[in-house]
Amino acid sequence: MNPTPLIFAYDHHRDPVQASARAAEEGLEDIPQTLLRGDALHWPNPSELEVLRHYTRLSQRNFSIDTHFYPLGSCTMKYNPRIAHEGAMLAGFARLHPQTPAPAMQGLLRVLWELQEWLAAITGMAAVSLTPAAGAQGELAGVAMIRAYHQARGDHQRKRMLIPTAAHGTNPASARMAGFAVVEIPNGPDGDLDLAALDAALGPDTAGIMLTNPSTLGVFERQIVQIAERVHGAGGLLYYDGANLNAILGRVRPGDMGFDVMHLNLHKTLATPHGGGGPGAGAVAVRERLLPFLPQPRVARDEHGRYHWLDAGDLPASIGRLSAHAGNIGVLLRAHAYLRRLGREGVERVSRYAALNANYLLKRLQAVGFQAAFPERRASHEFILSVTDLQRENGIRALDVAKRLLDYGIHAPTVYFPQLVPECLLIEPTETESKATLDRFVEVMQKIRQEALETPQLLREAPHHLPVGRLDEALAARRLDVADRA
Amino acid sequence: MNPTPLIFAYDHHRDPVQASARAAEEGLEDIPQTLLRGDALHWPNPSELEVLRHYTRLSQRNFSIDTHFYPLGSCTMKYNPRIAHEGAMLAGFARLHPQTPAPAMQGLLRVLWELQEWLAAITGMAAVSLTPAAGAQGELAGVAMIRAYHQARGDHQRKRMLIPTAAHGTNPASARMAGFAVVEIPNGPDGDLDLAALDAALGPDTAGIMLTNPSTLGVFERQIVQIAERVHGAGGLLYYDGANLNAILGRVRPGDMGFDVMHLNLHKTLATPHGGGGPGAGAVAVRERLLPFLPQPRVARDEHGRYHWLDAGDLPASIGRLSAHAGNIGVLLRAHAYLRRLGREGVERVSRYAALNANYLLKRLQAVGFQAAFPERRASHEFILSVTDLQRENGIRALDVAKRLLDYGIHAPTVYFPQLVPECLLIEPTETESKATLDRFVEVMQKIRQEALETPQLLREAPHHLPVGRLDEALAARRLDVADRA
Amino acid sequence: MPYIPHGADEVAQMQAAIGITDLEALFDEVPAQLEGHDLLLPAGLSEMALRRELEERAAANTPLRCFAGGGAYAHHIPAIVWEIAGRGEFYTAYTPYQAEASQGTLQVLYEYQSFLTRLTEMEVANASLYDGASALAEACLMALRLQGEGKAILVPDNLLPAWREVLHSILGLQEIPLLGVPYDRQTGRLQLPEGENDSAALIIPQINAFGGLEAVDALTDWAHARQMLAIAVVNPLALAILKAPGVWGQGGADLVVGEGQPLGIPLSAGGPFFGFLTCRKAHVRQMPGRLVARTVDVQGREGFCLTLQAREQHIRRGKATSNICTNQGLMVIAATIHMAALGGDGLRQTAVACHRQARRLRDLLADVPGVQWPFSGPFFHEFVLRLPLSAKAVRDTLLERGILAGICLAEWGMGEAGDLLVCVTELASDADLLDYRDALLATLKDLSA
Amino acid sequence: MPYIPHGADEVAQMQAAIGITDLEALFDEVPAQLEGHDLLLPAGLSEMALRRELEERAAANTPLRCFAGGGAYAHHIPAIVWEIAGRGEFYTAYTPYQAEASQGTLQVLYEYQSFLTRLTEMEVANASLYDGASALAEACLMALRLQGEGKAILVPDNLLPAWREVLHSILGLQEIPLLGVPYDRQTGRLQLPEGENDSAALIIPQINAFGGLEAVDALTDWAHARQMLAIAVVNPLALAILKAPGVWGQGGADLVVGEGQPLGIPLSAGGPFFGFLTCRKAHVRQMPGRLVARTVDVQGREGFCLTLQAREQHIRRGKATSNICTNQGLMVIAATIHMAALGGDGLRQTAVACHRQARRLRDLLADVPGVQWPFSGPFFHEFVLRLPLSAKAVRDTLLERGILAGICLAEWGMGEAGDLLVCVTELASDADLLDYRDALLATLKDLSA
Ligand SMILES: Cc1ncc(COP(=O)(O)O)c(C=O)c1O
Ligand SMILES: Cc1ncc(COP(=O)(O)O)c(C=O)c1O
Repeated sequence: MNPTPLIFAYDHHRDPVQASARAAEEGLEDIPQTLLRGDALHWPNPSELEVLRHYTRLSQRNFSIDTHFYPLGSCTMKYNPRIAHEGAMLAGFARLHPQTPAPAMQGLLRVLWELQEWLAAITGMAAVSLTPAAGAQGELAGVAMIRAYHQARGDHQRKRMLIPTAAHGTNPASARMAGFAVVEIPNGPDGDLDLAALDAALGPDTAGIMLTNPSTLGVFERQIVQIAERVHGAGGLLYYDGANLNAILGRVRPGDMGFDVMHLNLHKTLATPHGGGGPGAGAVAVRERLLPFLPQPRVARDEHGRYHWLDAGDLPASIGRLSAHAGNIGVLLRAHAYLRRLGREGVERVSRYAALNANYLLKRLQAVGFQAAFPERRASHEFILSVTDLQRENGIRALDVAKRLLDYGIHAPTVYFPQLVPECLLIEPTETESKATLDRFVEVMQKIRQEALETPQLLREAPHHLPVGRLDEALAARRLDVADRA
Repeated sequence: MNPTPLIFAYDHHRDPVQASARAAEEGLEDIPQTLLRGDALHWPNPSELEVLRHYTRLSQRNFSIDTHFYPLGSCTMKYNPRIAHEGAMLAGFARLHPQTPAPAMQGLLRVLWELQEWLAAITGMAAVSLTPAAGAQGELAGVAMIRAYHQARGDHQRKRMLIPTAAHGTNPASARMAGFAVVEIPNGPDGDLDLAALDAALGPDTAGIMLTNPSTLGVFERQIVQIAERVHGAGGLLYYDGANLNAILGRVRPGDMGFDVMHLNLHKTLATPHGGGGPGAGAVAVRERLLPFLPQPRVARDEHGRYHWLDAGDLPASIGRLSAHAGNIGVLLRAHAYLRRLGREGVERVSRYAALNANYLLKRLQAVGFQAAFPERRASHEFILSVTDLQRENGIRALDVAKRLLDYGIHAPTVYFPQLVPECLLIEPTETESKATLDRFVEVMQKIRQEALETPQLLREAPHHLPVGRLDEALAARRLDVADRA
Repeated sequence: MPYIPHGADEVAQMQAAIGITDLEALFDEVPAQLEGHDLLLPAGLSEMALRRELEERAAANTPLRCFAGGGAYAHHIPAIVWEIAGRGEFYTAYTPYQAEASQGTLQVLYEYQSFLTRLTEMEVANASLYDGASALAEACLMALRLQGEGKAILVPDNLLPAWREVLHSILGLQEIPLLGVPYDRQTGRLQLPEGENDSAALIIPQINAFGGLEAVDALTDWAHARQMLAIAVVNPLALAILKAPGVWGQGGADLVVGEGQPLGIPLSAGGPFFGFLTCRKAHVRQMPGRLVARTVDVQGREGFCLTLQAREQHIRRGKATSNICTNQGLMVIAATIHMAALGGDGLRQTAVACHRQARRLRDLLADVPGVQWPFSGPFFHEFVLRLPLSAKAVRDTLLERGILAGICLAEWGMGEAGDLLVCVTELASDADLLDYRDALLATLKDLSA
Repeated sequence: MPYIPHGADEVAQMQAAIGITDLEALFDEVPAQLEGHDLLLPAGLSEMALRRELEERAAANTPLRCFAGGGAYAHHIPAIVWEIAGRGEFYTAYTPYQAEASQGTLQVLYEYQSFLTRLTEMEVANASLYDGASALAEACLMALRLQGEGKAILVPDNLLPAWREVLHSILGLQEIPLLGVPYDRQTGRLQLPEGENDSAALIIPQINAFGGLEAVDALTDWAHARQMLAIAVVNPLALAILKAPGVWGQGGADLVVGEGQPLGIPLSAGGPFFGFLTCRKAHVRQMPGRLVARTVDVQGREGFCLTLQAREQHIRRGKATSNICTNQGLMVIAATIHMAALGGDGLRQTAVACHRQARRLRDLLADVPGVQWPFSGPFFHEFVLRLPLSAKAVRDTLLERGILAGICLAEWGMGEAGDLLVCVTELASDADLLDYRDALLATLKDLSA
C-alpha cells in the first residue's frame, strides 16, 4: 500500500539561487568561471528525517542473513558477527588516512600482519598479500603472478589457462584479463575432473589450471593429488579459487593439495558481510616460488616488533598495485576479528558443521523426493539439486522453485550455476544455521514440490507475497531506464 | 506467512548439567548451598544469529518515527537526531560509573551543567534539577516541592491540588502520590478554564494548580495571567506540565506566565527518543522561591570553572532523591546535543513550524469534512477532531478511524484523550514533518472518511494489512497470559 | 534549518491555506506581554561541530578500569544488543498503545516479562519502572495497598544508602513510617528485629550494600510469620547462581524488585537504567506499571497487547496504582536482547566469572600489608576492604593510575574511613587484578611515606 | 562454540539422518594424506576480550588532525549514513540477483546511478567498481574495446602516482601501451602533446595530483579532434562546484571515473572505497560492472532489477566486459544516503567550505618564512607547499603535535624534497588552521636550529 518514491521526490527547494551566481560570494572567485559548474545541480534537498525514513523503509524491502535463511550456494552466507563491524568502525581505524606514516598506525599494521600470518597458516602457503578487493581481483592477481613467474623464467610461450567447464565465470574472465587464452576441461559424470581431457590439454603452452576444491559441483575433487602432479609435470602452476574454502577450513590446506597460488574470499569464508554486493576482500596466498610476485603493498615486521609497509621499492618483482591504497582494510579488520574470535578450535569446527548441515539437508531433501545431481557423492558444504523431473512433469523450472521459496520467507539458493547441470539449485546452508532452520526449509521445499505437482501456476507466478511480483527483465533491458533524469 | 515464535523456542540444550551440581567446580564453593539456585534456569540458549534475526524481524513489526508518520497528540513524535544517539553512546560517556569522582568526569558534568542553564533560560525559571526520569516523576517532584514550600512556611493546611478535568492522568496521580487531594476544575466551551469554577475552588486549603498551556485541548489558555494572579492571590502555587512546551518553545516562557514550578519532557520537546515507552527525562525548573527544594543531585560550577555534584549535604531543604543515581543521563546527553545543534535560532523556530504544521493540517482536514473540537480557536502544536458525526451516521468510532489509518501506513493519532471530548482524535504533526507528508495524511483521512460513509465495515474490521488484525483485549485481561512459563 | 524540512514556497502555500501571511499570526491568541523575551542560548552548531564537541566532552572523562559497584555494574554487553535496540523501529516508537502497529515492541516486552518471571520464579513481571530504587518505593506502596495503609515498612540499614534516601523522599510524601533494621557489625548481615512488629513488609536485600549475602530463607519466614510481606531486592545477574526469591523460605518472597542495569545496560554515569518488579498473580491488580499479555486477533492469530490498563493513570487517574507513564522501555528491550544473547548458560557463566574474579582479587589483596576484611561471611562479586589509610585518599590516588578502586563507604555515611567497597566483574582480566594489587601496594607505600 | 548453534542432541539426530556416527565420516572422500596438519592459529577470544583487543589496537593508531589528501579525503559523514548502511538488511544481503527479495538494495543502487549521472552529467552509471584507480583501468579497457585494440592510452604524469601504478599493473597484463603526458613545471598542469597521435584515449584528471585544476575544455576538445576518447577522472565532491565532465569542451567527456570515497566513506586507511564510472548510453554495452534498471512487475507495479547481465562474467564468462563480480555495494549504499543527507545544497556547501578553508590556510602560511608555492594556477582544496627543509622531517615532527601535515611528494617520486601536498577539508576549523600555522612555524624553527 506504500510504494516508495525515489529520493528525488524530496525537494524543498530551499535555495533556488543559481549555483554559478554564488561563486564569488562563496569565496570561489579564485577559480575561473569556465571551470565552474554552470547550472544548478539537479539534486533533492530532503530533510534528515526524510532521508532516514526513506532508506530505513527501503532496507526493509531486502532479504538478508540478519532476517532470513539465505542458502545461496557458492556464496557462504554465514553469520557476519556484529562485533567485527563495531571494531572496524572504531575511530582509531575508520579515521586513519592511508598516507599516515607507519609509526602512527602500528595498531592497524599489526592487525594486517597477523592476518597475513594466519591466512598463510590456514592455506598452507608461504606468504600472503591482502590487497585484492574481492575474489575476482584475487584471481587476476593470482594468474598475473603465474604469468610473471613464467616470464621471469623466460618461459614466454605459456599462454593457455586450463579451467573446468563448471568453473565460476570470474575464472575465465580473470584469465582473459591477464592475457591468457582459456581452455575448458570437462568434468566426468561423478563430478570429478575428466583426467583424460586434462592430459590432452596439457602441453608446453600450459600456464596453469584454475580449480576450486570442493568444486563448484559441490563435491570434493578426489583426484587432486594426481591433477597437481600432472599439471606440475607439464610445467604449469595450480591456482585455487578459494570460494569454497569453507568446506575444508582448518582441515585441508590448499598448499598441501599442491596448489601454488590461491585467493580467499574473506566475505565468504571469514564471515565479512556481503553488503548487497560488496565490498569483499580477495587476499592471495602463494608458495615460496611465487612470493616475489605478490601484489603490493604488504606488511612486514622488523626485529624490534615494529610494522611497516612493503611497497614497490621493496618488492621489485611484484606484479604491482591493484588499487590506489592497500585494499579493503575495513573488510580485513572484520576478517581478523572473526579469526581472533574463533581461534584454532573454532576455525576447525567451521568445515565440520558446514558439512554436517549440507549433508543433512541433502539427505532430507532426497527423502522428500528431490533429485541430487551427484547422489553417490558426499555433499561438501553445499550440494546441487536438479528439478528436471518437475520440468518434465509440469514445466516447472528451477527459477519457479526459487521464486516460490521467497514467498515462504526463505532466500532462494543459487540457480542455473553451475550452468552444466540443467535446472539446478545450488544449496549452501553454512554452519551458522540451526537444525530447526534446516528442518523448516525441508518442510517448505516439500510443500513447494507438492504445489509444483498440484498447482504449478502458483509457482510460475511466484512470488505473491513480496513488495513486487516477478519483474519484467526483458523490458528492463529494452527500455534501459538506468537513471532518473532531472 | 512467518509468525515469529518466542525466543524461548531457541534452545539447543548445550549444557544439560544441573546448575547446582556445578557450584564447586565453578568456584562457588564459598557460597553456602542453601543460598544457591537449585534448579537450572529455564532459559533458552539461542545462537547469536538466532538472536539477531529474531529481534531484527520483531523490530520490523513496529511503526516508529523512523519509518512512519506518527502524529500522536500530546507525545510530540518529532525526529530524534541520530547524532545525539552516537554521542550518548561514546565510550567516554557510556562507560562512566556513577560513583566516579567528579574530577574524573568533568566532560559529563559540564554537559549537565550547561543543560541546567539552558533549560532555565528556555523556561524562564531560576534553577533546574535534571534528575526526574520522566514527566510523571517530574510532576511528583514538582508537587512535592509545592508541599515542601508550604510546610517550610508552616502552611500545613494546604492539602488540595486543583487540576483541570482535561488534564493528563499523570497530573492527578502524581498529586495523590504526593499526598494531596485532587479538585477537578472544568473547562469552558471555548477550551479555556472555567474561571468561576476556579474561584469557587480556591481557598486556604489550596496548595496549587497543575496546568499545561497550551492545554490538553490543543488551544492556548488565554486567561493564564488572570489564573496566575488568582491562584497566587489565594496563596497557591502554579505547576506547569511541560508536555506541550513544543507549542511555545523559544517564544513564551512558563516563568513569564506566572508558573512557579514545572517539568519538561525532554523525550518530547527536546527530541530524545521514546524507545517504545521510555526512557524519558522530566527535568524540573523552579522560580527562586522553590530553589531550595529542588531534588538532588544537581551540578554546580565553582569559580575555577570546575564542576561538582550538589547532593544531600549541600541541599538540606531538598525534597531528596528520586532515583539511585542522577537520573537518565543518557537521555540528558541527547537533549543537550539537540539544543546545541539547534541553538537559539533553531529553538525559536521549533514552535513556529510546529504551529504551522498543526494549523495547516487542521484547516485542510476541516475542508475535507472533519469536525474540529474548537473550530473558533487557533490550533497550538496540536488539535482535536471529533468524529461524533461518523458515529451518528454509521456507528464509526474514533478507534475505527485510528485502526484504519494503520492500514495506510500512518500511525494513529491519540484517541479518547482528553476524555471529555467524545470520539476525539488528538493530532500533533510536529515541526519535523514535511508538507508532502501532511498532504498525504489529508488525502488518506479523506479516503477514510469516504470509507466510513460508504463501507463502514472496512473500518470496523481494520486493520487489514498488518501482521495481526484487531486484538482481543478483553480476552487478554481475562486470560492474563503475561509470561510464557517454562 | 536543522530538522525542519519546509522550503520557502511550501511555507507560502501553507500560510495561504490557513489564511495568514505571517507565521506570527499563528500566535495571535497569546497575550502579547508574554512574548519576546531574549533567549539566552548559544548559537547552533553544525552536526560536524557538534560531533567534535561531543567527542571532546567524552574524552574529558578519564577512562578508568572499574572496580566500583554499589548498585551499578560494569559488564560486557554483546555488540548485537545495542545494534538491535538502537534500530529506529525500536528506538523511535512510542509506548505500544496501538497494539497492531507495535507487535515488535509488545512481543519483546512479553518475552522480557517471561524472562524475569523465570529468573525470579514469580508469576508476573511488569514492563519496567524507572530504576531499582524507585521500583522499591513502588513495591512498598503496593505492599501497603495490599496490607492496609498506615502501616510501616522495615528498611534494612544495610540497604544501599541512595535507595534508602529514595524511600524516604517518595514514601515520606505520604508520611509512611520507615523503620530501620540494624545489621551485625561483624558480618554486615541483617539482625532480625526482636519482639512484636505489625509492619506491612520487610525489605530483604540480596546482595546487601556490602556485597554480602543474607540468610534470605530465615528472613522471609520471619516476615511471613508476622503477616508481613517479604520484598526481595535482588541483583538479576546474581540470580543466575543464587536462589530465586520465589522460593525463599517456606512461601517465597511476595514482591521482587531490583535494578536491571546488569542486564545489558551501559553504566552511563547512572542512567537510564530500569527497575523491575515481579509478584504473584494474586497481587497483579495492585501492581504499578505496564503489563503486556498474549492474546489473539479477530482471525485467531496470536498477538500481544497491553493489559489491565485500568490500573494505570491514563484510565484510573488519581486512583491509579502509580503515576508512572513513560517508563524505561528501550532499556527493557536491550535487556531482553542481552538475556537472549547470553542465554541461560552465558548468564550463569558471567555470574560465575564475576564471583571468581572477585575471589581472586580478594586472595591477591591478602598479601597487601595492613589490609583487613571487616565483614565475614559469603558475598557475591563485591566486598569491603578496610585500608590502613583514608579510603578516599587511596581511591583518588589510584585514579591517576587509571583505576576506579571502589566506593568509599564513608562517603555513603557508612563504615569507617578506611573502608572501600570493591566490586569485580567479568570485565577484569587476571592482569587487571594484578595491576590493582600492585597499584594499591604502591599507593599505600607512597601515602604512608 | 561461537556462532555455531548445534546442541549435542541435535548433532546426534542429524548424524542419524545422514547415516553416520562421527562427523569425520563426512570427509571420507578426502584423501587421508591431505588432512591433519597442525593449524598455527592462536586460541579463540571471547567477544569481551576481542572488543578490548580491538580497542587497544585502534588506540595504537595516533589520532591526527588530517591535512593529507592525495585521493583520500577526511570529511564529515552524517551520523545517519552508517546508521542506515549498517542495518542488517543492507549489510548482510548478497548481490541482488533475486530482484523481488532485494528491492531495497536495488532501489538504492538505481538512485545512486541517478545521482552519479546527474553529478557528472552523463547518461549511465554502473553500480560501482573496486576503487577509483581500478575503475580507471576498467575505463581504459572499455575505451580500447570501443576504439579497437592495440592502441595506446595517454596517461598524465600529474595523475596520482598510485593510479598510474595500477594502470601499469592491470593494463600491462595485456601489454597495452601507456604513453605519459608531461606537465608544465610552472603550473603543474598538463601540456598538450604535440604532433600526430592515434591513441585510444586521453585521461584528464580534474583535480590533478597537485590539487590543480586543468583546462578541461581544451583537453577534451584536443582529444576529440584526434578521434580519441576523453576519460575524465574527477573528485565527486568537487563536481558540486566544478564543471561537470559531461559538458567539458564541445562534446563532453566520453567516460568519467573517480574515487567515490569523498561521498560518505570513512578513510579506513584506504579502503573499502569505491570507484564510479559513468558513460553515454551509446557505450553501455561495453561497460563493466553491474547496472540496475527500473522496470515493472507482472501487475505493472514499478520495480528494479539488474540489467544487461550478458556483459558480465557470470553469463559471458571469458568474454565479459570485466571479471568483476563482488563490487563495493555497501559503500555505494552509504554514498547514496550521504548524497541524500547532504542534499544538493549541502554538497555544494561542503565543497565550498573545503575550498574556503584551504585558501585560508594558504593565506595563513604566506606568513611563514621560507615557504613557497611551486605551482601557480587555480586549485581545489589541495595545494603544494614548498618548505625550506625536508618535507618528510617536517611532517614527522608535526605528527608529535597531532597533525598529519600532508603528503611528501618526494615519497611519491614527484616534486622536490621540500614539497608537501596539503589538503584542507570542511573538518578543519579556523582554530585548526592557526594550530597548523603555529606548529609549522615552531617546527621549522626547531629543525633549522
Ligand atoms: C566459485 C567462485 N569463484 C569466484 C567468485 C568471485 O568472487 P568475488 O565475487 O569475490 O569476486 C565467486 C563469487 O561468487 C565464486 O562463487
Ligand atoms: C499532557 C501530559 N502530561 C504528562 C505526561 C506524562 O509524561 P511522562 O510520560 O514522561 O511521564 C504526558 C505523557 O504522555 C502528557 O501527555
